[in-house]
Amino acid sequence: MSSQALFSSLVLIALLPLLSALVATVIPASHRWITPLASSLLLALASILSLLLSISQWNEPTLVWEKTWFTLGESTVTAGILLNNTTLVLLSVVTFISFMVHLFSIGYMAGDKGEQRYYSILGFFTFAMLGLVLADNLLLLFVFWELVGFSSYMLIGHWREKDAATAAAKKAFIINRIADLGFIIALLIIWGHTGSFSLTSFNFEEQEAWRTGAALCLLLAVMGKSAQLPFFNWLSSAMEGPTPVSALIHAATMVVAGVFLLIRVFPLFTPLALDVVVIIGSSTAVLGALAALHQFDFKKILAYSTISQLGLLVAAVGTGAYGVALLHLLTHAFFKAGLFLGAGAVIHSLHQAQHSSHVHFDVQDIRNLGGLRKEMPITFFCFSICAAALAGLPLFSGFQSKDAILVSVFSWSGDQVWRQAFAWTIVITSVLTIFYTVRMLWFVFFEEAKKTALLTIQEVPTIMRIPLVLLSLGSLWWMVAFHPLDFSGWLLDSIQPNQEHNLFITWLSLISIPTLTVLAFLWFKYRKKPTTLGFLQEGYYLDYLNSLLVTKPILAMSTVSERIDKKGLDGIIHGFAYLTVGLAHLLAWVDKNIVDGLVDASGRLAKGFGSIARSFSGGQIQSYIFWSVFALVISLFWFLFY
Amino acid sequence: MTLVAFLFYFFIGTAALSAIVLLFLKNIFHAALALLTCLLSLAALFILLQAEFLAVSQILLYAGGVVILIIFGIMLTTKAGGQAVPITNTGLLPGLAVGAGVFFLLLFFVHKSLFALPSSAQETIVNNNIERIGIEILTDYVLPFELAGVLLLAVLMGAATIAGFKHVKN
Amino acid sequence: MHEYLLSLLIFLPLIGALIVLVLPAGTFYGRSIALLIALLQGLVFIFILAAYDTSLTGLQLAERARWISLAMGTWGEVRADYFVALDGLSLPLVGLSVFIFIIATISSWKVEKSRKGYFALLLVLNAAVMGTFCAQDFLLFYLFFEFMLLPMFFLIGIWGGARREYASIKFFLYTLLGSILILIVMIALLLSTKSSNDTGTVVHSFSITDMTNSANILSQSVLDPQRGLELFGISVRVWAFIFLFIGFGIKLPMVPLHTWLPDAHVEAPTAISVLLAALLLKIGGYGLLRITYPLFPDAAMQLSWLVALFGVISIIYGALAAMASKDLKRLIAYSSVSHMGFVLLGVASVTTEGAAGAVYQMVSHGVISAMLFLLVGVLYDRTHDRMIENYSGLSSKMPVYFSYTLLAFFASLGLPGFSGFMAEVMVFLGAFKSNGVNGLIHESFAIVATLGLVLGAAYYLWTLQRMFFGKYHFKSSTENTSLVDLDQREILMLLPLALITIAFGIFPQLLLNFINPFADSFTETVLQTGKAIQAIIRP
Amino acid sequence: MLGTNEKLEWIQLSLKYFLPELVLVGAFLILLLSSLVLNKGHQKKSIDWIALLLLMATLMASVISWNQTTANIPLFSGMLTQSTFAVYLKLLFDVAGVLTVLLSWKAYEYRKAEYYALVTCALLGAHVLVMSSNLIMVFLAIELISLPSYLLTAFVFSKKSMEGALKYFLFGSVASAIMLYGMSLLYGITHTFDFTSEVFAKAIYYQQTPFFFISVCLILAGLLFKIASTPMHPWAPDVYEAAPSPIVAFFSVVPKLAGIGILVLFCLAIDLKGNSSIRWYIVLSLIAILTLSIGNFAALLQKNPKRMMAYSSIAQAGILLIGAITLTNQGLQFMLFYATVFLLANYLVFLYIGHFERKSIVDMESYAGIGKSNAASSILLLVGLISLTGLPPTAGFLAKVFVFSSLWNSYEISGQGLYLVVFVVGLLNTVVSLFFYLKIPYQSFLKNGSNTVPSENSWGVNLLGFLLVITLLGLFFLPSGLMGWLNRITFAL
Amino acid sequence: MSLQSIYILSALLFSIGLVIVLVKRNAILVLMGIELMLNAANLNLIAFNKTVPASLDGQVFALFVMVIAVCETAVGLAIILQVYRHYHTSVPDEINELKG
Repeated sequence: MSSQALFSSLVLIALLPLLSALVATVIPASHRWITPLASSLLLALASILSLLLSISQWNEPTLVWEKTWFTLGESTVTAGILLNNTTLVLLSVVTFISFMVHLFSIGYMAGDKGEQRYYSILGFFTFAMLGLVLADNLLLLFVFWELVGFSSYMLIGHWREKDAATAAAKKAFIINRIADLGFIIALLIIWGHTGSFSLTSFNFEEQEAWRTGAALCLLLAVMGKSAQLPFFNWLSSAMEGPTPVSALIHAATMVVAGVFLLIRVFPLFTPLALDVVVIIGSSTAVLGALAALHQFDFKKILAYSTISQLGLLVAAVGTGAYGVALLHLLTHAFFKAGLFLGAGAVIHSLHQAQHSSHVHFDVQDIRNLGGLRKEMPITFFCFSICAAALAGLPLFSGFQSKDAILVSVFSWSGDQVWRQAFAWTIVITSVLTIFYTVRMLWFVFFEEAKKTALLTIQEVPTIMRIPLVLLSLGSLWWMVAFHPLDFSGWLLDSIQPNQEHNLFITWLSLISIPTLTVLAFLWFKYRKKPTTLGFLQEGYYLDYLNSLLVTKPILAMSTVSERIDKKGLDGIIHGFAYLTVGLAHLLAWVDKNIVDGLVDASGRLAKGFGSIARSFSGGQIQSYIFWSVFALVISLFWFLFY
Repeated sequence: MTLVAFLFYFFIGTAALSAIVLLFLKNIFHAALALLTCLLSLAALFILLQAEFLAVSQILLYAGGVVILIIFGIMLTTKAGGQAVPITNTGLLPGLAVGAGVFFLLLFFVHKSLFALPSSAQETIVNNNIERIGIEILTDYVLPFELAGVLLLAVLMGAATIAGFKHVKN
Repeated sequence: MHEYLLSLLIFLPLIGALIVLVLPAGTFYGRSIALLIALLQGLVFIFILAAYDTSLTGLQLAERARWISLAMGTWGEVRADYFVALDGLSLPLVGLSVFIFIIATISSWKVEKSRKGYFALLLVLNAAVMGTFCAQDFLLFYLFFEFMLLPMFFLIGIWGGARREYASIKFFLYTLLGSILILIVMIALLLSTKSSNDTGTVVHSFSITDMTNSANILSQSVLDPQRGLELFGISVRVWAFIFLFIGFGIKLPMVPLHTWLPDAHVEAPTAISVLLAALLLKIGGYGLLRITYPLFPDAAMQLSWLVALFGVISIIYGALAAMASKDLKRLIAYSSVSHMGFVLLGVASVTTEGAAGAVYQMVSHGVISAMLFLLVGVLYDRTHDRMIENYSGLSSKMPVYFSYTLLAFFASLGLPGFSGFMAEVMVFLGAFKSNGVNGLIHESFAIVATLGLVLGAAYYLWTLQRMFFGKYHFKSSTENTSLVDLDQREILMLLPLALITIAFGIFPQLLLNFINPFADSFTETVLQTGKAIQAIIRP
Repeated sequence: MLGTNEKLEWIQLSLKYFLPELVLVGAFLILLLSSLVLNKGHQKKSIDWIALLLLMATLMASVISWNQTTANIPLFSGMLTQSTFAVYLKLLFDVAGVLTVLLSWKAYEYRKAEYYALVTCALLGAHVLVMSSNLIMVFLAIELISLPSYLLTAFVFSKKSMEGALKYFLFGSVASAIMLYGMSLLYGITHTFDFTSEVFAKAIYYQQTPFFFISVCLILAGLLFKIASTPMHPWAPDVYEAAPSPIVAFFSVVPKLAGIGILVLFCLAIDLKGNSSIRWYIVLSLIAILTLSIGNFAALLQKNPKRMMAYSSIAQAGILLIGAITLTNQGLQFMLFYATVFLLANYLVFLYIGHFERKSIVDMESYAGIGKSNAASSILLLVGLISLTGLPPTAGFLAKVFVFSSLWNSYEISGQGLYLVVFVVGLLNTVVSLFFYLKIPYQSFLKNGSNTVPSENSWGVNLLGFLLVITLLGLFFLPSGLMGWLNRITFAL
Repeated sequence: MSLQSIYILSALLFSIGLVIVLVKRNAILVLMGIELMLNAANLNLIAFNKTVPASLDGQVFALFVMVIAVCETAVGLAIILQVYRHYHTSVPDEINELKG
């Protein structure tokens, strides 16, 4: 394939979803049934194209195309595409999952008022995400980084009449925006010290402090986008959006953009910065897992699970094993998308059932569910496969990638105690993962039916089953390597070859994970009653903290500043002027309120001054003469004696 | 002390005294008389200062013109048949203070300055002042003289117009 | 033809104003003529673009004619020229003006009250704005600068809202105060500089080009750095810089001199708000770049941190005040304060990025704020209510309107893909780089200023949530049926603006082609001259 | 010492240069006579024409003498000096005279001939005042202006008008008495009244004493009364409110400019070409800046347009004084430029104030809404007010720029901080002044009037207004012509 | 016969005239005060003329002052009469319809 053709096809892949967005926008409402089909078709095309491209370009040397975007004085900023194996993996994952989600949405979103808008933004999101993946420099990457944030905002708030949804959308965008300040500042540092936005070479000329600073700032952005501590509460709120969106954006693709960014700019990170990355990642992982264990909302369990898994990814990058992170990113994308779509299928079916039976309860609360394995066997089957992958059972992709993470973490920790402590948090996270996965499965599918018993539940339509099946297939071991216990298969070796292996860990997990799973099943089967801890359920009260530390002070400041504007600012100028003229006017001033406006101020000031000037204009001619002569005499005295 | 010197100080005294009296008189007719006294004393001083023509003019113009006009004015603006309204003061203290200030200013610096006041007046050699004044007025001062004429004409005409306006609406 | 393009641009609207005045009142000719003139200006501008050579630095398309030439005995000669020309700073702003005036004329289409006077004033304002951006002679600049005041005063004062009189007088007084400060410095400059090409007698020229050249400062004049005159312990040159800074800062407007702006905007009719925000504010930034910095580079280098500080304060303070605003138009007015703070920051950095970013921000804010004010106008036309709290769930009632609002809000809060983002990034780059390159302002200014982005997102999204999302509800005495979606005329105004802000967001080179040479030469001149003069002061 | 014959010859020679004044005296006499002859109703109308022709003739004569004057010529035994400076001011006075006649057209019919005669007399006084080089002439000329002015104030013949006249008279008499006393003291120091002479200069050079200072200040007080400048300004608002509008326009220009003219000459004399040890510029600067500020601030409170214009003219006197304090050739030329513009703009404003007054629009509030009914008049009035404020594109702006440039130049030469303070404060006063100058346009354009004023046929007024506006705009765009004239003027004593 | 005593007299007359002008509540008396001030000046002029024997400038000036004093009085009285007709008083304080 010639370079030009390659470039063109990459651009085509990126533009196909945009075309889909356009199509969705321009199709008249009378023909809205075309929209889902056309969009899915275009995405299928993109997905196939990228798969083919990935296969043909796999393990080829890195390719870069760049064109001048704009010039600033003597410096030039380019825009272009960077193509290597990482790009190809993400390209395929994004297009494929997006295609799956489109397919699923055909059923899920059927009959929704804003269906066209939905597809349009879904297409736009995919385009932006592809742009992010392909971008060859930090500025361009940032552009798409923000655009995916925007799409996320639009999709979370898709149901505009739902106040919780729009509030969640706003929250997501603003929290991301705060974290993105880090990105901008990193851009500034990098531009200021290297004079370019290049993703590959960072020529800091011995200014390691700035380099670390830039890395940490980028990390801040990653913490926002990938929902790391302390920013992760937006992700659980984001579950207010349609479930396919959660699958695509808040599980498989957008949230991992942060990890992708870390992988891309890995050379920037100094050892110190990497240590911080591990600390953030592993803390998030364990806290997320703990919170997931205490949720009752179906989607929120998955959301906290995502947070926890993202923590693992970040921690993996921090240990230096960015290839491992990419590996887990890939597997996680499949099984988490599968889980979300499974959850979506359940919610969809229950909604449909509620419609026909007029029994209403919260279908996302797992305490209301149960026993669905009989009514929805296919969904149950696919969901279980993905859940197994999440829990890390052998023969599923999750086992291999998590194994790789554990290995790399322990190899990173070496003999240092504090590092080992963080390595053990990863282990704890894995254990917790098993427990919350089982808990979820148990409540939804195994336990005897509670409120769901009142409904006649049907399996989802075929069009929604296809993605489920395909994604569960993608959650099996062969996604990683043909050897079900070896993580360094076709993928890892092409990204970061020669990864260390640790058979002890592999074997240990091989034995312990199934054991723990069984134990978990038993635990949930014979537990007394569902317990939860408030602070875990509420996501560590991060929302309250947020409101206490950020929102409230800002609102207070804004009120203050507006009040300053309306009363104080002009009042200060006013008062200052008054003081210079004389105390007498202050008395007149106190009478009236200090109102807005320099005009008022100057007007009143002038009146004060004027009334002195006028005080000898009372209409009595002798007092006129008196004042004039008086002034004359006084000034003569002044001139002569002073 | 010669007679001339005596007269000199005498008239200074009368002028000053009548002026001071003027300040405190309550009756406006008496005030006019005090003014007349003052003006006539000044005329006498003019003679002693060898300005005979001025002295004559002073008597004619001031005593004969201004004071008469003023007395007419008093009569016209005082209610007929009634007792003259006593004159009161307004803001006496500040007024006096300003007056005192002016007086102080005018006197304080005389001694300090190099003001070339001879201690006694020089005897003027020229005797015929009146003739000289006549010549000067028609040569050097012909222009002010003529302009004064124009001014007199304008003022008489204007004053007549104003004073003669009868159409008063109340 | 070529030589008179700029004059044509400036005088066309004046001719139009005369025609409008001559035509009988009460007809619809006024607005047609105004639109015709605006479109003709568009045509002229296309010719200007064709004739303009982007590869050159400096002034182009210059027209110069002797205007005032007074022999002043011992002073020599005082000379003012009719000198108009364009460079990379003027051209984008002139283009913006031409474009915005077309939009504003369309937006005024439904003005009912004394239409004749309105369009005549609009055309006069048009001429003044064009003149201000084209003039290269200080006196001519000042003439046009002041000439904007009166039409604006009447446009706000006659066609404005409930408190229009208060607002118009406040506007007028503030701006006049600024212009007097500028006048003070203008007189100082006139007498302290000479023309480059005088023979024998000293020629005091008003030409800005001549004044910029530090070789033209007369020795022993008040502004002569070697003489080093001081007032209250501060060098007179620094005073002059401060005066100019305040003068243009009022126009910009910069916190704390901004309080005229919200009032003027709230009371002004839609089209006038558009002009005010899109064009008149730009004159502040234009003045800083054209006059304040190049003419007093030494003082600029001393005080750039102060300029940047005020920039940052404006950014943060404007955003905070916007957040607390209950009136939608007031909110947007404050957002203008915030956005114009970026111009200050960019200029203060004296780097290519910063200067280019400042110009870019001016154009970008011109387009975006025009859109925002038009959108507020659309709503106000229908309901006569601008209070945010009275609305909710508008997106379902007016979907097209919602889409444009969404676009405008996101453009304004600096979403990539829109021009505002490009401008802000350039400003940040410049401000951050400055310390390393020329040591004028510290990195922390840029870093603190980025907070403005978050606050911007916060108040816009909050507004969206309050007004457009949720269940539809409109609390007012007016009939709800009046809430219809955009009509074609309104789309005709909004669509081009939207397209332009996207185009400039994706293809910044479109604009940077013009700006780059200017930004380069600006930075170089200010830094070199500034250093040279400082070397004289502190040998 | 000259003999009598030589003196008579000198008088004969002087008459040649005295043509405008002779014409004025002639005009005065003709008007007096016509008041006796033309006293029937229909004949009265011709008096306007007669006055116009006579004052035009004076203007012509002044133009002629402008053309024949190049250097200073002493006249009438040194009583007067014919100089380019004086002749230029006389030109201004004559223009003002003609405009006064035009403004009075078809109004104030009672005793019109006497009215014009008094105007002519005051004009004569102004003419003589600016030519004076002798304190006797100064005193006489001031009285020639003052006494007719007192009488003219009363020419509305109303209660208020009489009150105004009385106030004007009392204040004026006291001021002239004070000035006269100052002159008598100065005579004691210098032994001469000719303040342009060597003797005078020598005497004061050795007498830089407080006594001398007091005497000069007393004289200045009298002059400041004519200029209506602080501290001798309080009479102005009452008198302006009381007097007929054309006469107010006349008062605000002619006596003021004449006063400024003689003030400049007198200050040049006592300044001794900068050799004086008393720094007069400090005194003048303080007076100027106080006048400007007090005038502007007090004007803010006024509700009557004429009172407002009184304070405005006080403030304008401040700017004229700022032009004068530098006492340099350049500064004074610019001061004259300002004076010219001020004259035109002021007459323009009073043209319309008078015009509206006749439609019984007297208060500021009653101007509400006339921007619609009388659009042309209101716009022309607006230009006048803008010019007084000193904003482009009117000549007022350029004039202000010129005046303040000369101040800046003085600062440049001397480095005196006081100049810079005056400079900044003076210019900032413009902002204040805008506030009240805009009051009338604010009412007429922005307010909706309840009373609808009939837009009667006022093309005559508007034509005159338009001509004045054109001149004001023309002087902004093409100031070179006027400045060329002004450049001919020298300021040697 | 010292001229200084004349000078002191003149200063006294001037001051008294001024005080009368400022404090007396009668327009005609104010007029008298003004006359007093003018006379004070005249006295000075004539006295100082003694020190310049060759010239009569001071005396001539004094003459003109007298003429003008008469003119002023005439004008003043004419106005006072008219004011009296309108206001029925000649107390300046009470004539104050014109004020700011």
